[in-house]
Amino acid sequence: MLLSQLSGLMAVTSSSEMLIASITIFALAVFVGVEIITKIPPTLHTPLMSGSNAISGITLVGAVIASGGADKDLASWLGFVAIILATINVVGGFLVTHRMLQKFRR
Amino acid sequence: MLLSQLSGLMAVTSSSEMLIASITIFALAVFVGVEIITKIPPTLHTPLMSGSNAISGITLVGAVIASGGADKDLASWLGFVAIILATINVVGGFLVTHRMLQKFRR
Amino acid sequence: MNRVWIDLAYLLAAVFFILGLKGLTKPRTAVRGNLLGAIGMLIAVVVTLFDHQVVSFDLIVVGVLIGSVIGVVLAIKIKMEQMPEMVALLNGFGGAASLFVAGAEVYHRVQLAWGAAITAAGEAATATDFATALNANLPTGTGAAIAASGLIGALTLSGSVVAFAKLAEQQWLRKIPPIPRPQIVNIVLGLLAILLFAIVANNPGSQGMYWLLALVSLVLGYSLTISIGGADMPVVIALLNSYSGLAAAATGFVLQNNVLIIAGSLVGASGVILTKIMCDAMNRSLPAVLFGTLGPKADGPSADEVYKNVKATSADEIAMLLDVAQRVVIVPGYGMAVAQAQHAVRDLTNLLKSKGIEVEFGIHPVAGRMPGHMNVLLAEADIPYDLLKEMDDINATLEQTDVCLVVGANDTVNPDARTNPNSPIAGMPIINADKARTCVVIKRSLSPGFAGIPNPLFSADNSLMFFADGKQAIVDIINAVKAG
Amino acid sequence: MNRVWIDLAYLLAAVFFILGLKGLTKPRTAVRGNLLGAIGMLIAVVVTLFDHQVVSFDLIVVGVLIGSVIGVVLAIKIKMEQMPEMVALLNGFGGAASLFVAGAEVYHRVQLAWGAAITAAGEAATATDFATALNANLPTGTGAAIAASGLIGALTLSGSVVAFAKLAEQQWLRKIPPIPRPQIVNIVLGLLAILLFAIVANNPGSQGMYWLLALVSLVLGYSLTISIGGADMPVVIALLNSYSGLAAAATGFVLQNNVLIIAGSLVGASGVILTKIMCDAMNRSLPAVLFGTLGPKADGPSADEVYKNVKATSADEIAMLLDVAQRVVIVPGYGMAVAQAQHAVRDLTNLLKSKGIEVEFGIHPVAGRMPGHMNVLLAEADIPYDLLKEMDDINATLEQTDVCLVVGANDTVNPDARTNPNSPIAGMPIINADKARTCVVIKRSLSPGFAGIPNPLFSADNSLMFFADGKQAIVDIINAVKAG
Ligand SMILES: NC(=O)c1ccc[n+]([C@@H]2O[C@H](COP(=O)([O-])OP(=O)(O)OC[C@H]3O[C@@H](n4cnc5c(N)ncnc54)[C@H](OP(=O)(O)O)[C@@H]3O)[C@@H](O)[C@H]2O)c1
Ligand SMILES: NC(=O)c1ccc[n+]([C@@H]2O[C@H](COP(=O)([O-])OP(=O)(O)OC[C@H]3O[C@@H](n4cnc5c(N)ncnc54)[C@H](OP(=O)(O)O)[C@@H]3O)[C@@H](O)[C@H]2O)c1
Repeated sequence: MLLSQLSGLMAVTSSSEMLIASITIFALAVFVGVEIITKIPPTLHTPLMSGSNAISGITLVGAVIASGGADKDLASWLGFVAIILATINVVGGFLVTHRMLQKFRR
Repeated sequence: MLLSQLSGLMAVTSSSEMLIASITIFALAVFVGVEIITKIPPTLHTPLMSGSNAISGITLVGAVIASGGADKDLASWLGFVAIILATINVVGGFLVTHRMLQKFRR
Repeated sequence: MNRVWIDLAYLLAAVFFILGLKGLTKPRTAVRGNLLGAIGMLIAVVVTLFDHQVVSFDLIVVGVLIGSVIGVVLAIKIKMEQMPEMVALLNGFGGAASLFVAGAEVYHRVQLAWGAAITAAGEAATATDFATALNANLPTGTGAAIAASGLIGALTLSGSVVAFAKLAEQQWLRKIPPIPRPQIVNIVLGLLAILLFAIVANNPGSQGMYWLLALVSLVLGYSLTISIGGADMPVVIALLNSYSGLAAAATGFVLQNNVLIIAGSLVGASGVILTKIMCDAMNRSLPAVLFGTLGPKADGPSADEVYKNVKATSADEIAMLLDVAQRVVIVPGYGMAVAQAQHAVRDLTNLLKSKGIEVEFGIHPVAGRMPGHMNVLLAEADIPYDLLKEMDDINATLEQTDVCLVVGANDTVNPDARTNPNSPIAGMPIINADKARTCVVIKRSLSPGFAGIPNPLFSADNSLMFFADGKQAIVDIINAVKAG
Repeated sequence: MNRVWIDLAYLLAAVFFILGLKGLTKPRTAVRGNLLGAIGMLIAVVVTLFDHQVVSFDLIVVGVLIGSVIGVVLAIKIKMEQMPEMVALLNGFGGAASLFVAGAEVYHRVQLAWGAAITAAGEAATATDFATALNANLPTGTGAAIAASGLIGALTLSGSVVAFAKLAEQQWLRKIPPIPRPQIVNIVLGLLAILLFAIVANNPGSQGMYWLLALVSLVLGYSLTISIGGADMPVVIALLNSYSGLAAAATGFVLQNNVLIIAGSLVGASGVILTKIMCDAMNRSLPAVLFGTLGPKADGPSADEVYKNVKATSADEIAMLLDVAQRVVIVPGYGMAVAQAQHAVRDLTNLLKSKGIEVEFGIHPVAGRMPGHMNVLLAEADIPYDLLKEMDDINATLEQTDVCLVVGANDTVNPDARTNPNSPIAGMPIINADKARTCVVIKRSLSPGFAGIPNPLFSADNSLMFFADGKQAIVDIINAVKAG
């Protein structure tokens, strides 16, 4: 409640600060990735490959934004193609990883 | 060069976006911390305690900003006290950790 | 929905991705980890529908439906052996999506800027008005991020398609003539791409330049991968996987969307680490893999010379050996994947264990055509994963092993890597199958493995060759053991 | 300096902190890791001097000088045995700094807002004008962050001072009467603090409320820690350490400064993890530590009963035992720290090794008064750290050990934890000193350790007690071994 209440008060920050914040987030995420992934045992490297591949389909979010505009202009259609491709990547990737991993469960 | 050049172009973002970015940075940093610190062996737990204690003296940055204002008002003096305390924390912490760790080197 | 809530939901999605990867650190939690990742993705996509920019849903619904159907069919149809190709193909789709999203964003910004310029300066708006309007709406760094999305996305797309074709041994690859002087072509294309990158980064309103950059990057991706050997494709795929992550992260910078940045960098890190693991396990540097130099080339002994003393054997003889053995180590390789022998291997393992024989598996980190390839196949056949030992662990026990059964492995058990400093694979760590009391090698012929070099293991004093298809060979051995 | 460069430098500093912690994951790289952390701090502070808000440097220079001198003197004067107190004290300083920085920020914002209100509405500016001006300049979430800095900072300050006093066994503690009904006082103070937190968060322009919050939090920090037992102080310190990190992170939210947020959360994570490790090793829950319940209390056997069959021994007898031993395990505890016996222990170790006896150390995770306490002392005495084994590793070998030499350990070798479900420390994992062929315990008397309970190990059939100060005892044993 605090958050939504406070988010009413708006002040302005410069977009270069936003860029730095994004770079910081990028750097931290790389650290998180490296720390976690070096802990993954070789047994699970193939599922890791297909699973992280599925995660890279997160561009789907961008594709949805691009194709959701009011008028069907070029951006919408580019977005549409991107949605199809990214969805294949996401759905195919998670599903195939699931298939593989189920074999590991006993 | 690209960065400084681009930073000229300023656009505005809302401060609630900045807050979310800060929360994101916080969450990621916690993940980084947990992943790295669970890897630290018990042998080094005392130096970890004193070393991370020294890092928590990073408030020194805030203290410097607070006491660096143009006029010597209450904020400056509060900042001054904070500088002394935080510096003790930082200098004492890193130095004592160094003393301890040198014993571990052979 | 309020922007704050959308952003918080994105953060939640990112946390799910991280927890999902953490789940993958243990076989026991891996299924749940993958599900967490999928849930994170669902959250991210659903919450995007509430973004104020998203007002029309028809294309989205149709697109997601088409994509889901294709994705499900691909995932169900694919055989475990085809996993490497599958990953390559999906990877290419991800790269293409980044390419198109950034392209759409360029178009979108241009439209907005023209609109603003016209509002500001009337119908007589000039190019300068347009540029002003464009820049006014352009958050810092966006130009570079758009250019990066385009470049990396296109490169990932064409590179992945080539990798897929090579791994699936598609015929059309053969028909394409090789690129003359590939290194020079690569350098020229690379420089061109960098130039175009700089242009687009500084002037993201130029749609022509963006698509030209995309085109050049597509060709570059093709020319970079086409000359790399088929068996090096796994390294290429891991690298492209990391690129597709970076492309997603770059798109995140374009859209100022943290979940894209975080997910992208996780994938980027994963790809880079897997690449490094593979290169280390092959004792080759990444540039050597990418630009095709294969260790120190010396006039090694010819195959005929090496294979003078090869002793062939039969299923019955192997059964007799196994009958008196106390400890057997099975070393699978790419041939086991080709022969789909994993289920037969499982049956043999159970048979031997029922006779009180200790059985373990020695898994080389680059056995097969993908890191962890053997583990997936053996898990598919329900072989408990605590029987699977990593290279160093199994090597410590091989001298106390009676029979080492090599099933379709070749380079990963080639003792030349250890003993012959002039070998192209010198220094690559191997599984020391030759140290076992008796080593039985199952393969169809004396033809070489991926590295294309002869293997002195096959003619060692304690080695016996069983020439047969992997699956058939194991079935024959099982029958012989049962009969004996 | 351009804001972008300052922020990038802060990011660099944060990366140094992370790399510094990574360095601490291996003893070999730990010194470098700590230096990296210090460099990160230097970068962060120096770059802050270029912040546009920093225009006068006199206070800064004087403050840093005073602080550095005090810090250096403290760090050099402190003895290794006093490390726990030292960390507690430094921790309190960090909390106090957060408290004052947020206080300064409140004052600063109020000044700015009055200025703006007067500019806008003239000298007749009202409280409403003021509130409007204040909120206009207030980034989202700042109020909550200010309140958090104040609350956590003050609580950390007073809690740490109490922890310091308890660990250093300061006399003034004794003179203060105990709080009547401490739980009720804590609850009332806690509710009051939460109320004030909400007020300050919604109205960060009220300086009075801020300092009232600080005052209440100070008292709360005192009342929470004063009733916790001295030996539980390490847990409290780790927890307060994590609080001081969170206070720094909260200050980072106030100032919108990422390096504070990152460094603060790293410290926060470290403190929480250390707290959990300690609680797990004592088999107690964190609430049980904080609110003072100590396991299931049952009428255990009295000390006299337990200690009926205690056998005392002498240095000569121990020397004879050691003379015929092949493997000796030394288990140090808090008593070794009190006696400062680590150098004597090193000499004994070298002597035994020179006689061909295998010597290893069994280190309990909560031996001493701080996690890793024993490791620091033994490292100080130059004992190679590969001789130091963790609890589980050493337990696996104790049955093959001829002599287990317990130097000033008590609770951490109490077999009751393993065998007696009614013991207050039931379930706490211990080092099984009683499993060795002979167990020699060096301590001054039969008085209990921290947990205050008798230890059946001292009267076990295979146990011998050597009543003496730890250091003197070891020196006597050395002389006896040399003489024998
Ligand atoms: N795993 C990875 O991530 C990865 C990545 C990049 C490169 N590589 C490379 O791939 C190679 C993998 O080594 P490896 O030892 O697993 O395999 P390999 O050296 O490629 O040899 C595989 C062997 O299997 C035999 N084979 C093929 N089909 C068979 C069948 N149906 N039945 C029985 N045998 C069959 C082949 O001999 P016949 O034709 O005589 O039957 C061949 O010699 C290494 O050189 C490695 O560097 C792996
Ligand atoms: N390490 C941590 O992080 C931590 C944190 C929280 C709590 N604790 C608690 O602290 C305790 C640590 O266990 P511990 O086995 O190390 O120690 P302990 O159980 O506290 O016992 C220490 C023993 O050392 C003896 N001693 C004191 N001074 C001595 C001297 N000069 N020479 C010889 N002996 C001396 C004392 O007996 P005499 O008086 O008879 O000599 C005492 O029985 C555990 O209960 C643990 O839960 C530790």
